[in-house]
Amino acid sequence: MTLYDQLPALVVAVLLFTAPIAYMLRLHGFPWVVATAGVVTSFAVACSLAATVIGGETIIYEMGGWPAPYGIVLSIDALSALIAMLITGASSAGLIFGYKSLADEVGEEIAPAFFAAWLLCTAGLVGMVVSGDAFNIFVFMEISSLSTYVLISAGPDRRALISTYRYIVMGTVGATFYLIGVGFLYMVTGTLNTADLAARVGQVEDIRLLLVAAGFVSVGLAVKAAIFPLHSWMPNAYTFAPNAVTVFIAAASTKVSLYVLMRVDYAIFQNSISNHDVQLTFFLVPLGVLALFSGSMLAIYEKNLKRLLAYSSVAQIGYIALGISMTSVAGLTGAIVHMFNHGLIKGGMFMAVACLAIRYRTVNVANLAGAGRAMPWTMAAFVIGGLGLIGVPLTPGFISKWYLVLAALGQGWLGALLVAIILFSSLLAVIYVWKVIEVAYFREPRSNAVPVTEEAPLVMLIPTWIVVLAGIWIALDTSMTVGLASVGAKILLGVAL
Amino acid sequence: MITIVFSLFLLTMLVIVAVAILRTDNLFTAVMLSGIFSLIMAANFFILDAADVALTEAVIGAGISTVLFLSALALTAEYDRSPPVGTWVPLLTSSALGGVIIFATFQAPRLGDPNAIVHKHVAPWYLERTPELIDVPNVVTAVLASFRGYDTLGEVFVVFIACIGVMSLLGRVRPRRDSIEEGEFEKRSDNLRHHLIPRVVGKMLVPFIVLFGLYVQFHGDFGPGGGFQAGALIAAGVILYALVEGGPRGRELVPEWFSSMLVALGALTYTAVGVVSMMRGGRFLDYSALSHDPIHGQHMGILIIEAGVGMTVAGVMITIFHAFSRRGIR
Amino acid sequence: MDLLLDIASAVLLLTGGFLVFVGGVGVMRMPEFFTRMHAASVTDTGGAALILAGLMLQGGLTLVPLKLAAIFLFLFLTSPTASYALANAALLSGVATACRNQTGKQLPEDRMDPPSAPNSENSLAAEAPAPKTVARKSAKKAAPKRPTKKAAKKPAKKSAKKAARKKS
Amino acid sequence: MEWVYFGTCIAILITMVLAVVRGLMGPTIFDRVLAVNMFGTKTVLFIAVMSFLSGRPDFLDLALAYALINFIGVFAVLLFFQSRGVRREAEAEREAGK
Amino acid sequence: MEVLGLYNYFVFAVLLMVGLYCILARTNIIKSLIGLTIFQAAVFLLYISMDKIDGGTAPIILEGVEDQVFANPLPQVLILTAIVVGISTTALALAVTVRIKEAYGTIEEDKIQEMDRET
Repeated sequence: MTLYDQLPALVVAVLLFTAPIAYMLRLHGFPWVVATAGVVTSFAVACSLAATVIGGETIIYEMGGWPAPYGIVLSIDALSALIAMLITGASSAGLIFGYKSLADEVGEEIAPAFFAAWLLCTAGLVGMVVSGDAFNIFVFMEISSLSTYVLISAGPDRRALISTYRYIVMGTVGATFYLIGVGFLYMVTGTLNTADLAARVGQVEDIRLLLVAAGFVSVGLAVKAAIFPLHSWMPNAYTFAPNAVTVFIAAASTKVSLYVLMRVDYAIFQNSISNHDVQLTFFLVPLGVLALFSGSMLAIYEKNLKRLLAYSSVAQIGYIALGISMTSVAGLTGAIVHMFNHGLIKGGMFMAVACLAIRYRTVNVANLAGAGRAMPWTMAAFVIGGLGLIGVPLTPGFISKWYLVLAALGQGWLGALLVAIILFSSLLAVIYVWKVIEVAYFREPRSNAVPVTEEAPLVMLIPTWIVVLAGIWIALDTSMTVGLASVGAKILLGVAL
Repeated sequence: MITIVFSLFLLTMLVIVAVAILRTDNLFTAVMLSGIFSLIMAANFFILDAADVALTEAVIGAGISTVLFLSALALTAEYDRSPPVGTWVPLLTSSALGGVIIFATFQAPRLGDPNAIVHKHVAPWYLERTPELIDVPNVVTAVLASFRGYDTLGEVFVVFIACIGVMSLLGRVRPRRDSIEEGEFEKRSDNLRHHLIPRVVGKMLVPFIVLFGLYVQFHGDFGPGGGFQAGALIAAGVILYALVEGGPRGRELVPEWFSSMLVALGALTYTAVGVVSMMRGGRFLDYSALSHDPIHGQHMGILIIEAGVGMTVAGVMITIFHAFSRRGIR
Repeated sequence: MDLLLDIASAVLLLTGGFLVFVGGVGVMRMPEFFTRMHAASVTDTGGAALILAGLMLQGGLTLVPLKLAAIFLFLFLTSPTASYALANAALLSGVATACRNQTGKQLPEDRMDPPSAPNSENSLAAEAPAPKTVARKSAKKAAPKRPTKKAAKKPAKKSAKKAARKKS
Repeated sequence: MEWVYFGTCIAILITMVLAVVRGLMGPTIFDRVLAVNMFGTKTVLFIAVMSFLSGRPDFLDLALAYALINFIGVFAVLLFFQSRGVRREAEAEREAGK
Repeated sequence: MEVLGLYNYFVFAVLLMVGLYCILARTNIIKSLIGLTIFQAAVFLLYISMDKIDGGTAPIILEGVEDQVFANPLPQVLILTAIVVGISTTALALAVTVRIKEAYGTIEEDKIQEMDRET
């Protein structure tokens, strides 16, 4: 067993191994070093995994050496490698970026606990993505949720506590719904391995239990993925969490639940329940469209910059839901690419917001008047991110919107309506991005506000610009993202590669 | 046939207690009734042939959970002052949920019917192959520790995060705001020292409880038991001592830094077993790579990871209890 | 030989079961807290002792009787302590005054002031106003109509049901 | 011997029901604590007799664990009551002080 | 006789309803948390009532006894994990509740919302 074969287990084991170490060694600044080392190694392992699976094959890794349906199995294909790369990338960017902003917001006393929770949040998310066992996904979902609660509750403001409490209640109800769905699946098929489930679900004769299982799993994951009606926990959680934490969870945490929803719906239910794709579109299309409109409208009227970006995330998740509901290769590719691109764009924008926050001590849009001149580099990064949200060519947003429109055209009259909706919501995105630009560049700083002169600290600015430039690079050279996404989509739909 | 009558009897009581918990206004009563709820649930599990789960539910559900809720109640309010909010929407959603499930379960396999798919596919393999592959009488411990050891590793880290979360939330000792100074409060209320009989009996039983915890830990392979239950039992013994002797003396018995180190060490042991089995050429958490003879390797692996789990769970429960009790009215 | 054992354990088990059942009925029927406490704790220990002894006879010479002896010893130690501690806490919290009104006559040991810990009179009395006033009202109604035991049982049960409905 | 175990189990179950009814109805809080304590000991006996009824006498460790947990629960309640008096005084002082 | 077999599932459905109603209807934080524990406990009942088999005993293999029918060990392992997940979530939520009480002075959600709306 060379090290190369052990990679699938290493991507999670490294994080799980460094977390207790980060908690135990309480010297000054040491937990941050251990955490960054762990996350960056995991990112490197995820990239090398992506390189091996880009051809289209699936790595099966049996935990504990036990064969498939009896032991737990990790299964990594193009789709899971792409999302694992997104998670570990966002986590390492958030950590490297967050050294100064976390020292400012999170006290030294709880630094060991905080960084151990950060490591375990990454481990939970990556564990969910690489796992090939339905109950194992639940266990790692709990690891990532519990550590996200800990990260959010470390926010300086007292409202972080009440938003953590609401997130705990909704998150636990969502996870328990998923558990009930898995329970019903186990009741009718007798196995927990996802590949085995997909094979045996076809022969189930009493369809009623399967429909209810699909319903429970979808609703549970919709709560965790903050799809439209069940997203009420997200804006407050993103707003009151420490800025570096928002960078990480905005880029990665909701995408993983969307990934699990995609895998469970397409791998398990698609070939078993007869007209499941019609049911999926019936369930996801209205929710996606409502998410688009309500997210954009709420963002337009929002005063707090972080909550504005959170509402725009609700809208962008609406795009991904639309992509998932179009059961065609182009639609799925668009959804997967948008998961990656949106993670990159939103991560960059929240980094810019954190840079503004460390200088202006506030994230209220009104108080940021004149930021364009005071902090040119930060605002430039924010503007590029904003253009990405709108979907201007040369930005990652354009690529994913391109594939979504392509897929929508293939759906006849419903598709034409969807294309109109996508374009209209891009216009709404222009409004709320312009609102921020207008305040930052064309308005004089208020007289009573404290004058801000110097730029954000270099140690925060460089990671922001690395993420923004990475965004532009994948907008130009789409071989990596679209390559992995289309291979993943073909595997999900069972189409020949 | 006999057990069906008992399980019907207990399930009805379960529903009655649940409805009572919902209707009572006094939070203390709700906590007491949730203690009874856990005990009935544990008795139910025992009747449904799940001995390990009954032990866990009793020790964690009725024991640790009640103590945690009580110490949280001591720090917050005791009455549910608010009238129930508009009861239409919750009533509608919950009855819709219930209706969907009852509609679906008409096709579900009946209780105990032997040709349900669940008993046909994966379970028989565990029951037949465990004596030959792992040779441990308690199949539940074998599946928990070896066949699905990765799940239990995730489980240990869930408990680890609970400890981290409580430490990061309650770790910072609160600035003292109110008038009762330290010594006087200690004397009056934080312990049962002036109750002679409970103090003597309580302190006399603490060593036996910890001994019983260790017995459950190492007896896990043969009878109902294992890391989780043992950790909770050992923690229960230490909590009993802290209840009787008062917080500060309890913290002298098991100091704060020791219990959080115990937590980190337990989690580290479990992961280290996985990494060592990787280094010795096996897969992650493949215990047969741990020593020359696979079955001996499995035994050693299960013993070590159960010790890791026991350390972590005991450390977590003690740390959480100390964090809550140190947060008292100071 | 084992027929003798069977009969002995059957006798022990059934008496133990009956004793436990009597304890349950006692807890339901007794008018106020301290007498319920008495009924529960005595039968707790007694019933448990008989049942466990009955099971021990059935256990044969394996480890089982040893485990049963451990349980019996543990219960024998802890259940009286728990009952004592509970009664003491109730006394401290001023339940005694509430009970005196229920039974309508002055209990001699009522005046015994509790040990060094302050008699935090305000805690339960203030804390649970509803049950106390209800108790006093039902006591007045129950007290005069107490010629036969059955009659007392009916209003006590009715007022208890009313208290429960008022409480919830 | 079968029906002897069955009879004892029925007696214990009925006592459990009576304890739960007292727990639900009990006017004062101490009645509820009494109900929980009694319920705990009855579960211990129920598990002990059930393990003989189902022919697996090696499950008696559960019964011992139940008895132990029940004992710790009562002590936690006791400490909660005792510190309640002092807490109410602290609350009153804080209101007065404000 | 048929409804006896499904009784476990009905109790599971009723407990879910009680738990969800308690979470949604009651605004007191600790009452909602107790509702959450009931909600999770219902799921444990669903899994464990799947493992019962007629005439089976707990899956602990005794040497002497032949052709012994055993209950299914898999749901028991899953529920062992789920119980500890439940207690960890409860412990974390209680720690947040204590901090909320110190920060806001109350644990009634509607009062907290009013205090937030003022600032």
